[in-house]
Amino acid sequence: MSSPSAVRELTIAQAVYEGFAEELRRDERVFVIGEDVAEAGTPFKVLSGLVEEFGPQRIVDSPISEAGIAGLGVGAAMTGLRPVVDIMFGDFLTLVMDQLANQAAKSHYMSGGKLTVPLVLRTTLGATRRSAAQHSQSLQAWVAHVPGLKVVLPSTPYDAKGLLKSAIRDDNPVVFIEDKMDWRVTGPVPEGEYTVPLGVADVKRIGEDVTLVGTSSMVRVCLEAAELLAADGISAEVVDPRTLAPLDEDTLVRSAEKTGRAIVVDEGHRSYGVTAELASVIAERAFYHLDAPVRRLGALDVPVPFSPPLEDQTVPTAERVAEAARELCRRS
Amino acid sequence: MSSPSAVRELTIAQAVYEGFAEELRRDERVFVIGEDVAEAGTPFKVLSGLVEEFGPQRIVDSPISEAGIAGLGVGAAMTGLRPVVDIMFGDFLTLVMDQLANQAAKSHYMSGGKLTVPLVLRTTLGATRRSAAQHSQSLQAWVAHVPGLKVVLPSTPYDAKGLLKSAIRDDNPVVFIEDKMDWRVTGPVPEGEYTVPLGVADVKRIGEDVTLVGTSSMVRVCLEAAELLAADGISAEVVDPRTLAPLDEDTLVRSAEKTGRAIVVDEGHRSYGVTAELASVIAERAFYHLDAPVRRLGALDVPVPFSPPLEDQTVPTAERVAEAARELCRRS
Amino acid sequence: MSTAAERRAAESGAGEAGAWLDMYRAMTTIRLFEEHVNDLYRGAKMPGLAHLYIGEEAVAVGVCSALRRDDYITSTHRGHGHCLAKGADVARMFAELLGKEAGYCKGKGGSMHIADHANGNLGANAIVGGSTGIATGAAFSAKQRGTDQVAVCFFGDGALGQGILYEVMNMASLWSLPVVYVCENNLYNEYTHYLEVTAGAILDRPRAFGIHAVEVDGQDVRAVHAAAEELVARARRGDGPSFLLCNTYRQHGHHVGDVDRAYYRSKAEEQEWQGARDPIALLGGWLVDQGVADAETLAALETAARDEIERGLEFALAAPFPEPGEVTDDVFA
Amino acid sequence: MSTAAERRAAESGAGEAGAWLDMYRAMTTIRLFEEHVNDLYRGAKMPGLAHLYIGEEAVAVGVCSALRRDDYITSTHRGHGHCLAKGADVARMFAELLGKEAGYCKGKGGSMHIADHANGNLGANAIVGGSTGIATGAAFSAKQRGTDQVAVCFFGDGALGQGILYEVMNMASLWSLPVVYVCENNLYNEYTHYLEVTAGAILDRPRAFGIHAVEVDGQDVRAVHAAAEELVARARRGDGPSFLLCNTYRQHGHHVGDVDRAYYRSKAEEQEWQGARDPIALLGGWLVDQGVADAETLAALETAARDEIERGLEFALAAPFPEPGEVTDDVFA
Ligand SMILES: Cc1ncc(C[n+]2csc(CCOP(=O)(O)OP(=O)(O)O)c2C)c(N)n1
Ligand SMILES: Cc1ncc(C[n+]2csc(CCOP(=O)(O)OP(=O)(O)O)c2C)c(N)n1
Ligand SMILES: [Mg+2]
Ligand SMILES: [Mg+2]
Repeated sequence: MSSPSAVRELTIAQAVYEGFAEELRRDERVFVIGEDVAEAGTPFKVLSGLVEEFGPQRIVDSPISEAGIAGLGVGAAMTGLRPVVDIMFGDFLTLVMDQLANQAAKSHYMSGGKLTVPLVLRTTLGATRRSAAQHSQSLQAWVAHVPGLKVVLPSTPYDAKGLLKSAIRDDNPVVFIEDKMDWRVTGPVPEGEYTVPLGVADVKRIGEDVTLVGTSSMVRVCLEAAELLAADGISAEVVDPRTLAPLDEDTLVRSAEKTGRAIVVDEGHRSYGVTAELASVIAERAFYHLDAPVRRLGALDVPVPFSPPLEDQTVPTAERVAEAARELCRRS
Repeated sequence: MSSPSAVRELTIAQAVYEGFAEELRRDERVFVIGEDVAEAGTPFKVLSGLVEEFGPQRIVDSPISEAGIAGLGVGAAMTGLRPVVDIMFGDFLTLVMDQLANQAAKSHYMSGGKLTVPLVLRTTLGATRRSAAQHSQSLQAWVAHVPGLKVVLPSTPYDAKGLLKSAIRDDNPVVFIEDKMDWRVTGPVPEGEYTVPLGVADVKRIGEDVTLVGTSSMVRVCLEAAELLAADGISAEVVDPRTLAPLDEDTLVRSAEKTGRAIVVDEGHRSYGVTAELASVIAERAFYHLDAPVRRLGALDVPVPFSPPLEDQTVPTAERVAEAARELCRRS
Repeated sequence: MSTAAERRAAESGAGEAGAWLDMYRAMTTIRLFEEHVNDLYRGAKMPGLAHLYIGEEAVAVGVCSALRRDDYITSTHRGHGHCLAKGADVARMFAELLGKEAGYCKGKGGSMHIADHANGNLGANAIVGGSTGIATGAAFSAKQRGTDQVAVCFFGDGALGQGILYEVMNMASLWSLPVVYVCENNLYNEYTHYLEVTAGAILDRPRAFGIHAVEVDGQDVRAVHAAAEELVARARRGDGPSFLLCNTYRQHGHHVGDVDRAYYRSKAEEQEWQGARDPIALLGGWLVDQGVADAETLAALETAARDEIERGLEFALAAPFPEPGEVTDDVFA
Repeated sequence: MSTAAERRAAESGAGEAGAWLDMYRAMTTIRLFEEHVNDLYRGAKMPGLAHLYIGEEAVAVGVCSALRRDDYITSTHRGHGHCLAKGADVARMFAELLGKEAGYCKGKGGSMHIADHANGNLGANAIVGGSTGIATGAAFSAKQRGTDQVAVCFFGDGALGQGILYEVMNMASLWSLPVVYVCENNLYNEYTHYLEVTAGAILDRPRAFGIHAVEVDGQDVRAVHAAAEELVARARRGDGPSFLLCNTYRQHGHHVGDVDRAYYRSKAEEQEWQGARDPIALLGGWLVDQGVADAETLAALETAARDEIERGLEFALAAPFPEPGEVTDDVFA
């Protein structure tokens, strides 16, 4: 038996797999449904092995019917099960928005609290995979805009496992979004049982001069930027909200008040995206502490191009974040 | 014959009808497709009469297939027609997001400029109609987040007609959103031909102390608030972006720089909504001119409740906007 | 556990006859309820609009009387009949329609979103076709949990235009789920005749997915009930999904505000369905012919129903609105 | 205006025989093109992935040879074959797959989004079922504009799971639109056999919407071509939509990276389709049996195709990437 404190290095993919396996063992109401989730373990192989342990009744291969499986998930969740609906690419959220926004998110409220929808909709985000415009989007801003949905964006193996377990145990619909590019990223994960609560941001690096708020894939970009900045003698604090809804505004604002400067980085398109909300929360609440305007870096406002030299320009990089930070620190 | 300068008072509904009739006459490639658009003239009756003049080939009653008619519109637009796809309630955008965001918005870019999609997707927004959670949403933030889409939110009869004509003539997909509650609002409309360009904001009232940025239904709310404020000796400027994409940032920023205070009001949910983008644009670009934080008023972050005393609290009102403005003017 | 019809028959002690009388009472209750809703609208006493079920009562009552209390239904924007037939209380329904705290959804749902979880009603739905996935998921859940519950999905002819219906019928067939899809073909999608927007033969659609499909006269509650009993039993014993096409008619407008209908349907058509094809008159006539009941019995049932409804309406009108502060409750569980 | 087959037959001067030889050449070109794509991936010379059409050549060639240049097609993630069969140039296709400026989409689309508007190809589509609406709209447009153009919608068995297919087939049938829905049933949705996710009989689905539906051996280009000619003529003369089910097989993985396939399909199955059921071998054998061509003729055709492809690939490899600044071009027209 392993002591709860024993820690291993796992990839995000392994951590996610453990989170699923533990919750499937813990609660027989939990099941997974999606395209090629069983034998194939999804095209990304992250779930490979689950069907062997839990069988095809609980790891269910579905037709290519995103709207249908989302709707089926809502009905199953209302009637005593805890479905995890797997939507391969975040780009296919386009097909489930009705079941997600008009049904899952609103049923509890519309029924005056009678119906509950403990559903997890698992999907992905991220570009630079050379997958072009319909397989590279980061659409978290859409779902974060819908009252009644919780939105989770893990950035480390530890958070991925702990947040997934909380999402599955939550009595509300939760959209859980993994970065397609970072499943191989490794990090420490304790042996024992733990969860990470939804709605609590995490300071990934402590600093004094500028706050870098990053989500999902952009947390790593911010940490790399912090390294570059350190070389220039600029001390950057990196804050990961971890969940967009509920949003831990206080931790973001406190950090910005401390440093007086903030940059917000998200891989979704910049306009009307997640960075707009985070930046305006900071700009409004930390107004009297800011030495410079809050800067936003998001994906370029263009469909994601296939051609590598074009695609590489669409996503924020550590160098661009660092440059923006240097610029801010020169100001005021 | 009427002189171009002759002006009538029309309702927004009449202005929209004129815009459609004129463009259908002017260009035989234009057609309208949607549920109950022909004999019924939509459930809101705004299009009543078009089928009599233009016939069922150009005013087409469709099955209740939002995704299907949106997709049909994309294909028709790529091949020489100029479809207007009518989506009765903005809440049903949930059903067309794939055709809108993955197909219409991206085809021109993905094809390297070869394919064009001159499509207008016409829909509605707005609560307080006692229509409950699935018939009251204002989802403009979703479509404004999608590169390749233009998003139009008219607030007056003059703008509604002029912007609709520009939208129909535009070679790109345009989402044209009308407020369900304001079709009866009247205003001056010239007899003659005119258009209003997409991407140009309009200052609806000039003021000195505070800038109120309002969209669609909220423009009127801001104008009423300005009246209330005038009574308190506060001079408010009211700016209507008219189109969210392209967004006329300069006009917003210039006004905020002049007044030093800005409040942004939109009927969509507050979190991750349109107000976040407009507020962060102003907060970033007008930073050194602002005497107080930019304030945001949007719909409460709850599904729209049916019960009138509850629903009435969800939408910004002139009194709440005025109160926020007074509060801002006390600050700094 | 017994079905509503069995239970009622037992209670009324009159066996089958009692069940038919009970259905007469249930249909009459729906009819009167809807007439009062129409009056509330006309008297500007009700916020918003409502889609009346008048003329279609035999469908909801025929189907729901074949269900157990723990069976599920999903409903539509025209949902009052389904809700009442599945066992809802008149007073709390009126309260919901008036946006009152005592309503089934504390006034937050209103006419198009009434849910009555205790009686297995997973909610009316204002998205056409929007509940087809929910009903299919409830059936998936019943099967997964090893219960013998059945889910009934009510939807109109207009929902045949929504792709999700075909996506979920495919899964229901593949996995042999205990769901009955009940299509209420009342001839119109709002203001457009279904033949103008519906290609092919309706029954061929479920059949294309390997789903057993049956058509009945939706005005004949005995025919609807018989078909429903068979299809529900089929689902309950694990023989999978089915589709029941009920041909019916809404006697009023698409919603309470739709009064000038000449541009989309004829008075003659309305009169035929309001007269010779009225489901309550048809059942009443049969009961009298069979000697099961005489005019007084039926009149007495109607009076009883009317009393229940007037008491319920009185309660609802007097009931308080929710506290303003409740607006932010119930967003999350 | 003449169809590709007619035009080629005329050019080659050999009448029908010439047309078959031309299809042999076209199928061989697709085969060799895809083999080179696979090599590019294995040699890490191509960004991203690609879904090879190897084994399905008879479908694209048999159908597109029944089309005029101004007829429309919509394609899928497995679209190289459709694109070539509709007349695209090998060099510019390779350039697109490599993300080069000279590509059909200036490198912005890549393998899953090649469009060739000049030849009526409205684009490959990376959303399963995503182009069904576009093809139906193109047919609507052709009819509205009074041309006699036809639209062909290619999609895989997996797209049968997408509701929008049923929404648009309903409209195509209602309005008698000139569209042919071509379902390429290659037995798999990615890694799942279609029978595990497809209830009922496929042909019953279009038929349920009143759409004329036909099934052919997708490995027999002559059968596919004959069926396509009939269905296209039908659409062109205003007799409405149809559905062509082509039974076929992808000889390689779902995409170039899918090499270990034992967990979802057997070697034996692959070998049968790669051998006895290979569409190019089948046509070649028939041409020889009929005395239309001998081994040398076929070898010569293959050599010519290989030369064309190698020249095209050379061009594409040498071609420049787009200028970085182009990233913000083409968002709006
Ligand atoms: C997805 C969607 N599209 C459109 C509407 C608007 N609408 C409400 S009811 C209705 C007609 C529904 O017809 P049918 O399904 O036959 O039901 P009926 O009203 O006849 O009972 C329409 C189009 C809607 N509520 N949802
Ligand atoms: C809407 C949607 N869901 C899922 C996917 C992921 N995906 C890409 S190809 C594919 C399988 C498609 O199977 P089929 O339609 O039979 O085409 P085939 O690959 O066999 O040619 C899937 C599920 C997608 N691209 N779009
Ligand atoms: Mg109907
Ligand atoms: Mg396939």
